[in-house]
Amino acid sequence: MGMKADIRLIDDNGLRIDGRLPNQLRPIRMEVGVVKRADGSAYVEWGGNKIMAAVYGPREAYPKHVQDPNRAIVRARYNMASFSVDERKRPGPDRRSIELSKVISEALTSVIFVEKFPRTAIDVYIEVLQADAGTRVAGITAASLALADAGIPMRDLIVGCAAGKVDGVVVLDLNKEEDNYGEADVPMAILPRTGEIALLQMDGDMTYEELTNAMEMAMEAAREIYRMEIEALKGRYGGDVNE
Amino acid sequence: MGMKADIRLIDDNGLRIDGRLPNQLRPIRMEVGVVKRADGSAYVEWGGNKIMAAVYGPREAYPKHVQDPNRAIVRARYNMASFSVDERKRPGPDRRSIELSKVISEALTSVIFVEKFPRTAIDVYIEVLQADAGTRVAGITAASLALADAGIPMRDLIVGCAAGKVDGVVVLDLNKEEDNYGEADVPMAILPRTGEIALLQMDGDMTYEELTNAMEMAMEAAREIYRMEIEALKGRYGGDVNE
Amino acid sequence: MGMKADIRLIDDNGLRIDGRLPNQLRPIRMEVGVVKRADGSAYVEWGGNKIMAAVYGPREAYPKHVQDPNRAIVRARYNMASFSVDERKRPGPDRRSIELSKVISEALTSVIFVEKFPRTAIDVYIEVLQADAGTRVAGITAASLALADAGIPMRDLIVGCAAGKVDGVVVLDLNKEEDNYGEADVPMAILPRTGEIALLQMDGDMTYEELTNAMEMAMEAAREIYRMEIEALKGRYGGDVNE
Amino acid sequence: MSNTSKFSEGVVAESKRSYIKRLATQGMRIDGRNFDEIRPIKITTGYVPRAEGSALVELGETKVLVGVKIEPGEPFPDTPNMGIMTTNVELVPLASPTFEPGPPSEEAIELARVVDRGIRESHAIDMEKLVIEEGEKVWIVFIDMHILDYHGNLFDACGIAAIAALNNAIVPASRYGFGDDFKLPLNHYPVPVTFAKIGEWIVADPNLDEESIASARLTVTTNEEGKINAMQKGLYGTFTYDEVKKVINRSLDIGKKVRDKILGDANGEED
Amino acid sequence: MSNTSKFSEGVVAESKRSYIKRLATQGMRIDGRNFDEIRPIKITTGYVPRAEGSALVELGETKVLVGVKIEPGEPFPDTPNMGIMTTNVELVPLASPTFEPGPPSEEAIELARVVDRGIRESHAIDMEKLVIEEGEKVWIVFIDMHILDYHGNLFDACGIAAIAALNNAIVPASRYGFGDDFKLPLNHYPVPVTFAKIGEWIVADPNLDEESIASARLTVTTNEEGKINAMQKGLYGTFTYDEVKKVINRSLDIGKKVRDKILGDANGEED
Amino acid sequence: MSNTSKFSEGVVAESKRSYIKRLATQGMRIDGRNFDEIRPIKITTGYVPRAEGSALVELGETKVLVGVKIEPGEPFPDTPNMGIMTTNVELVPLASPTFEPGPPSEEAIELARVVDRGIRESHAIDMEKLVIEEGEKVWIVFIDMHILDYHGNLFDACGIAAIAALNNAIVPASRYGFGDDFKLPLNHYPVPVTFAKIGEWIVADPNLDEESIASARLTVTTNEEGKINAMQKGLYGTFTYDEVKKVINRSLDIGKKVRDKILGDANGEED
Repeated sequence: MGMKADIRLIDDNGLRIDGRLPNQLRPIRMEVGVVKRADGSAYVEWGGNKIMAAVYGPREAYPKHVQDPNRAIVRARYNMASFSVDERKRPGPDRRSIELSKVISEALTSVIFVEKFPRTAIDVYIEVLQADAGTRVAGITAASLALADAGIPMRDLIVGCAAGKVDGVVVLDLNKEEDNYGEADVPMAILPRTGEIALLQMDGDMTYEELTNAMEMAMEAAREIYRMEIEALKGRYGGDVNE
Repeated sequence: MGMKADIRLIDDNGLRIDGRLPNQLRPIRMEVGVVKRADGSAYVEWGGNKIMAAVYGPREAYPKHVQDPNRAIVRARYNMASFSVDERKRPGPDRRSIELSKVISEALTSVIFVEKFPRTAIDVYIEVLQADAGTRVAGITAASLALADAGIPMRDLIVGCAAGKVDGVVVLDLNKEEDNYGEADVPMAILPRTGEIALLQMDGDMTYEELTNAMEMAMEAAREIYRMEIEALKGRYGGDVNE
Repeated sequence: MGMKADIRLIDDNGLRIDGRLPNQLRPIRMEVGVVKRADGSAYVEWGGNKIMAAVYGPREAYPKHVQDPNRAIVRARYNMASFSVDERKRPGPDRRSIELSKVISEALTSVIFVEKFPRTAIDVYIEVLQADAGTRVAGITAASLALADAGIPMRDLIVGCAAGKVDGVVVLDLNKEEDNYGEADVPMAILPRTGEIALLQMDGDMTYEELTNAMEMAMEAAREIYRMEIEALKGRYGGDVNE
Repeated sequence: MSNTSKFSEGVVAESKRSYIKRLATQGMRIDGRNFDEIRPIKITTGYVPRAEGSALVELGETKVLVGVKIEPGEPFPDTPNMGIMTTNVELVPLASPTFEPGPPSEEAIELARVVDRGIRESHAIDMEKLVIEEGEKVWIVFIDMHILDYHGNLFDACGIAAIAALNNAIVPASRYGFGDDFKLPLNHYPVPVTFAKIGEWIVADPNLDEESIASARLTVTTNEEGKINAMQKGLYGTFTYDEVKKVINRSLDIGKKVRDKILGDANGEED
Repeated sequence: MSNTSKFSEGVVAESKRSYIKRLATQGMRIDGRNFDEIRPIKITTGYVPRAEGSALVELGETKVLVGVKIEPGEPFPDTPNMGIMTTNVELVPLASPTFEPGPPSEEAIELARVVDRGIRESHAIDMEKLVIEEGEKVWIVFIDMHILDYHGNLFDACGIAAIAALNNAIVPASRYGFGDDFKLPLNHYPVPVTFAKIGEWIVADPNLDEESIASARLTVTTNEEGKINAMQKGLYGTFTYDEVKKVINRSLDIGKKVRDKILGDANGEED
Repeated sequence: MSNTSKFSEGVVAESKRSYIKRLATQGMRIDGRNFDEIRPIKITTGYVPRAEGSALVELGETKVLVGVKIEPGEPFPDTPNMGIMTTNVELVPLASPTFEPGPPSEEAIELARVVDRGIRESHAIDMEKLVIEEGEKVWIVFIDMHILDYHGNLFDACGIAAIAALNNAIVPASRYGFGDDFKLPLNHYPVPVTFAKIGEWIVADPNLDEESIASARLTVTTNEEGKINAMQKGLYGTFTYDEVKKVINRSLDIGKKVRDKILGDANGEED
C-alpha cells in the first residue's frame, strides 16, 4: 500500500482504471477437478490471477508428533510460482507466503469438521500461477472449492474477497495498480450463510467509517462469489454440494 | 586479539583506560528469578554486559535419539541479540556462538549431578542483550545462578572469569577496548571450592609466566565473584544455596 | 562441453595433447583398504584424479522411514573437496553432486545383492581429492573396489569409463582440456562380464555413429580396467575376488 | 502450517478451561481484570545503550526487549528516495518452554509482520528523511524484537516496544561521517491492541491462560489520528461483523491510553 | 541418495505388476498404447502472459507449466559475451501425494539438470545474442518448471514444455530501456524422449503405473538435425548395449514427431 | 549442544574402559606408548598439486588432508591492509561411522576454530604481505581440512597438516596478472598438542579408544618462540590448575619436536 504515484485511479465518472464501478468485482471463472492426482482440486481465474488448489487428505499426519488425537490438522500452503510475478521470485517460501499459509490454514480450519478425523492431516496446496492482486482471497476461494471437491465435510463453503480504498474511495476487489498505489486493502474470508468472518487482515490508512464500508462491501460481494462456487460445484456434481 | 592501535591501554600510573587496577574487576550486579516462565533464571550485568540466562528442565529430552539412558544431557545455547553489538549481528547461530555453546555445555555438565536425571535434558539459554567483552564468562556465571535457581543439584556453583594481557601487562577481566587491542585473553570457568577448571580457552601471545599469572589472577577473582553469587541466591532464598 | 577455444586438441599425427592415442586410457593406479575405519575402501588415481571411496554397511538404515523391508538401500555420496578444483568450491553438496550421487547410487544398486540385507543401508562415500575430468567414472570404479573390499556380495564388479568427441574425433577417457573444449562426453558404468550398462549419461553433440563408436570404445576399455580391479583386489586378498 | 499455536501451552487442564469460561459468564477474568482492561505496562527506554534505540516493555509478566539498529545501506531500486525498515522477532527459547531454537517459526514471522505493517502502513517513520544520497545510500532501520518472558499477547508487547524504541532512537550519522546525529524522525505512533474470543466473550490483552483457550484473536493497530492502519485476525475461530466493529472501537480507545503511556514514559527508567 | 523414487507410488499392488507384465508379453500396455506410442500431447503457449514466455503441456494426464522469465544481470567472468540460462523444477505437493514441500529433492534436481543439458548442449538458445554490454550486462533466461499433475514421465513433459516456452518467449528489452523487445533467439529444438524397461520390454513415455514397476529408464534428447545432445539412464536396473541403440533410434523418430507438434502448436490456445 | 561427542564410539565396552585404566595405573597405554609419547607422524606435502598448498598428515592411523587455496578478493572494511584467512573442517562420513553428511557439526566448528586461533593468534601468516591493492583487493587464504580416516586426536592432526600445507603454499599471483608467484609468507609455526584426562592420568595425543573414555581434553598451541597462542579445554570433566600447568609445559616440549618434523619434512614424498 501507499506508494505514491501520479496515476489517477478513479476517473471523473467515478470509474476505475479497468472501467469497473467501485463495488464491482473483476471477472471470475471457477473450475473444479483440475488435478487428477489430488483428492480434490479447483482452478480459479480472477482478473489476471490464475490459481490452482488441490487437497490431499484426510490422511495420516506425518511426522507423527504433529498429530492431534482429537481432530484433523489443516495445513494450507500458499505458494507463488517463480514466473507468476513481474520480477522473478526465488522459489520457496518467503516470510509473506509463510504468514499467508498460516492465516489461510486457520481460516479453513474454521469451516471443516476437523473433529471427525482425529490424527489426520488435511493438506491444501494453493499455487499462484499468475498473480494480479488479491491472490490470497482468490486462493482461499479455490481452496474451498477443492475441499468440497474432495468431499471434506464443512459447515459452509468459504469465500475470499477483498475491499479497500483508492484515491479516497472505498472500492471492491483491488487490481494490481490499485493495490500498488491505493491507500488500503482489507482481505477477508467469509462464511456466507452465517456472515462469520474467518480471515481478516488490513493494511493502509482508513477511518472507522471507511473500514466498515469496505468490510460491508466485501461481505455483500461474498454472496455473489458464493453463488459462483455453488455453480462450479453443481457443474461437476449436479445436486447438493454441502456434505 | 591483536589489532594494532595507537591507543595506550595502561597509563603511567599503571591504571587502565576505565581507571581500574590490573587485578580489578568491573562492577558486577546479579539478580535471580528474572524469567517467570523458566524453571530457573538469572540476570548478570558485568561492566557493559547485560546477560540473561534461563534453565528449563530436567525435562524429557527430545528428539528421543539424543537421550542418554544414564544421565541428563546439558544443552547450553549462547546467543547474542542482533542489537547487542555495534554492528547489527544477523540473528541465529554463527560459528563462534556454536563453539561457545559447546564449551559452556561441557563446563556446566561438570558440576551438575547429571546421573540423577537419566533420559532428560537440562536446557540452559544464555541471551546476550548487550555485549562488552567477556560475555562468555558473564554468561556462564548467569547460567550457574539460573541452575541454582532451578534447584538443579550441583556439586558447586561455577564462576566465569577472564584475565589477559594488555600493553604487556597481565590484567583481569578485559573490557571491550582491551579485548580489541590487547595481546591475549584467557576465559575460564572455575569451581571455587575445589579450584577445578571447567572451561579454559586462550588466544593471543603469552609466555608461560604471563599465562600462569593470568590464570592465577582469574582464579583469585573467582572467589570474589563466588561470594556475589552466594549473595544473589541468598537475597532470593535466604539460607543454604547448595542443593 | 563446448566452450570454444583456439586450442587444437588432436595433432597432425592423430595424437592428443597429452600424447595419447584416441583409444588410450590415462595411467590408472588402484589401491584397496586405505581407510581403516571403514568396512571397505579404495583409492584410485586416474590421470590427475585422486579419489577415495569407503563403504559402511550393511548397517541398520537410519532414519527408520527410509528402510526397505525387502532389501538394502544403497546410498552413494559423491563429494568434491573444496581444494580439488582450480577455483575453490564451497563445501557441501551442489546440484551436480546431488545428481551424480543419485545416478551412482542407482548404478551400484544394480550389482549388489540388495535383497540379502533387508532394512539395512549400504553407504558408499566417494571423495574427490583432486579432480581432472572423469571423476564420476573414476569414483564409481573406486566405489566398486570398496564394496568388494567390504565383502558386499555383488553379481559383478562395476567399471566406470567415459568416451567422447574432441576436434571431431571419437576418443576414450577425456582429460581436463578435452572435457572443457571438446564436443561430447559419454560417461558409462559397465558390468564387464555381461556387458550390461548400469550408468549412462551423455552431453554434447554427436551423430548416432559417433555415439555408438564412443560407447563401444568405452566398453572395450572397461575390460582393461576390470583386469586392473581384479589385480588390485588380488594384491590384497590373493585368490577369488567375487563374493 | 499447523493450527496448534506455539503461543499456547498446548493442553490446558479442562478444569481451568471451564473455570475461565464460568468466570466470563459473570463478567470476570482469571486475573481479576475487566474484559476491556489491559495488564499494567512498564516501559524502560534506552535499556541497551549500544543500540541506536531500545525499549524493554513489560505487559503484565510478558517481557519484550526491542533494539533498533540504524546503519547505512543501499536503497531499493524502486524507492531511491526512501530509507528502509526491517522487522524481526526472535522467539528465543529462554522466554518459554514452548519456544524452540532454530529459524523463525510461522508464529514469529506473523508476529513480526503484523508489527511491521502497523509501523509501515501508518508511515510512522519519515522514510524520506532517511536518505543520505538519493539512489545510492540510505539509512536502514533494523527493528529486532527479543522476547524475554512469555505470558501472553506478544503482539501488543512487541508493537508497544517497537514504537517506544523507535521513539528513543538516534540516527548515528556522525559515526559514519554523514553529519550530526539526529533523532529518528517519526510522523505517527501506531499502537496495536489485541483481543481474544473465549466462548462468546471477547477480552482485551489476553494473558497466557486466556490465549491458550481462545478460539480467535484480532489485533487492530490504530494511530494518534484515530485511523486504522493494520488488522490481523488469527486462530481457527471466527468473528461476527458486530464483534469486529466492537473490537475496532475498543482498540481506538485502548490504543489512545497506551500511546499516552508510551509518549509520557519516553524518558522512563530501567527497573 | 535413496533408490525408491519419488516418481512412483512406492508400492504397486503385486497383481497390477503381474498384469502389466502379462500384457507386455502380448505387446500390449495398460492404457492400450503400443510400445513405441507416446500419450497425446496438448500444448498451450502463452498461458502466463505475465511471464516472458510460457507453455502448459499435457502429456496424457501429466500436466506441466513452464514459465520463462528474462532479466538483465551480470555475465559469468569466463563467458563475458554470452547470456545465462538457469533451469529449476518445482515438484510442488499439489501435483502428487508423493511430492513434499521443501528444497528441491534429488529427483527434482536430476530432472532440471537433464532438461538443462538438452537445451544447453544443443545450444538451443543463441546465447551470443543475449549480450547487452559485453562483460557487464547480459540477459538471464530463467526456465522454471512447475509440475501441476503427475501421472508419469516428467522428463519429457518438462523438456517439451521448456522448449515450447522458450519458443514463445520475448526478450523484454524495452522495459529496461535496452531498445526494442525481440523474440528469444533459438538455434535448435531439442526434444527428450524417455523409455522405461519393464521386465524385458521397453516402452516409450511410461505412464505412472509403468514408471512404478520399471527397472530402468533412459532419456535421449535429440535435435532437429538428428544429433544426440543428452542422455540420462536412471533407476537400479541395467540396459544391454543393443537396447540402448534401439532406444536412441526410436528417440530420433519420436523426437521428430514431437518437435513438429511443438513448432506447429506454437500459437495454440489455452484449454 | 550435546555432550556425547561425535569424536567417540559412543559406547565403549566397559571391559575395555577398565583395561585402559588398569594399564594407566602401571604407566602404560593400550598401544604401548608412554603417557607423553605421541604417535608416529608422516607428512606428505604437495599431495594435491591443483591446490596452492597441501599436506597429507598421518598421525598414527588418523589421516587428514589439508588443501590451501589462495584467491583474490575484497579485504574486510576494518583491515584494508591485510589479507584474509578462513578455515573449514569437513568431517566427511568416509572417515568414520560416527560422522554424518550435512552442514558442519559443532565438533567440526570447534575443531576448525581451534586450528584457526592457533594460526591467527600466532600471526603465522604475514597478512600484510597479502595486499594486492590496499582497501580494494587482497589475497584470501582458504584452509580446508578434509578428514580421511579418524582414529583419534583430530586437533593435532589438523593443526599439523594446516601449518604444513601453509608452509607448502604458493600465492598464484601470475594466474591473476598480479606479478610473479611467491611463497606464502609465514612468520611463525604454531603447533597444537592435545592431552586427554583418563581417570587421574593425562596422556598426550589420545587415540580413538582413549578419546572415547576421556573425561577432559586440553589442547595447547605453541610457537617456535616458546609462546602460547591458543588453548582449548573440552569435554565434561575438569582439570586442576597443576594439571593445566603440566600440560602447557609438555605441549611446549612436544610442540618443538613436531615443529622440527614439519619443517624437516617440508619436501617429503607422497606415500
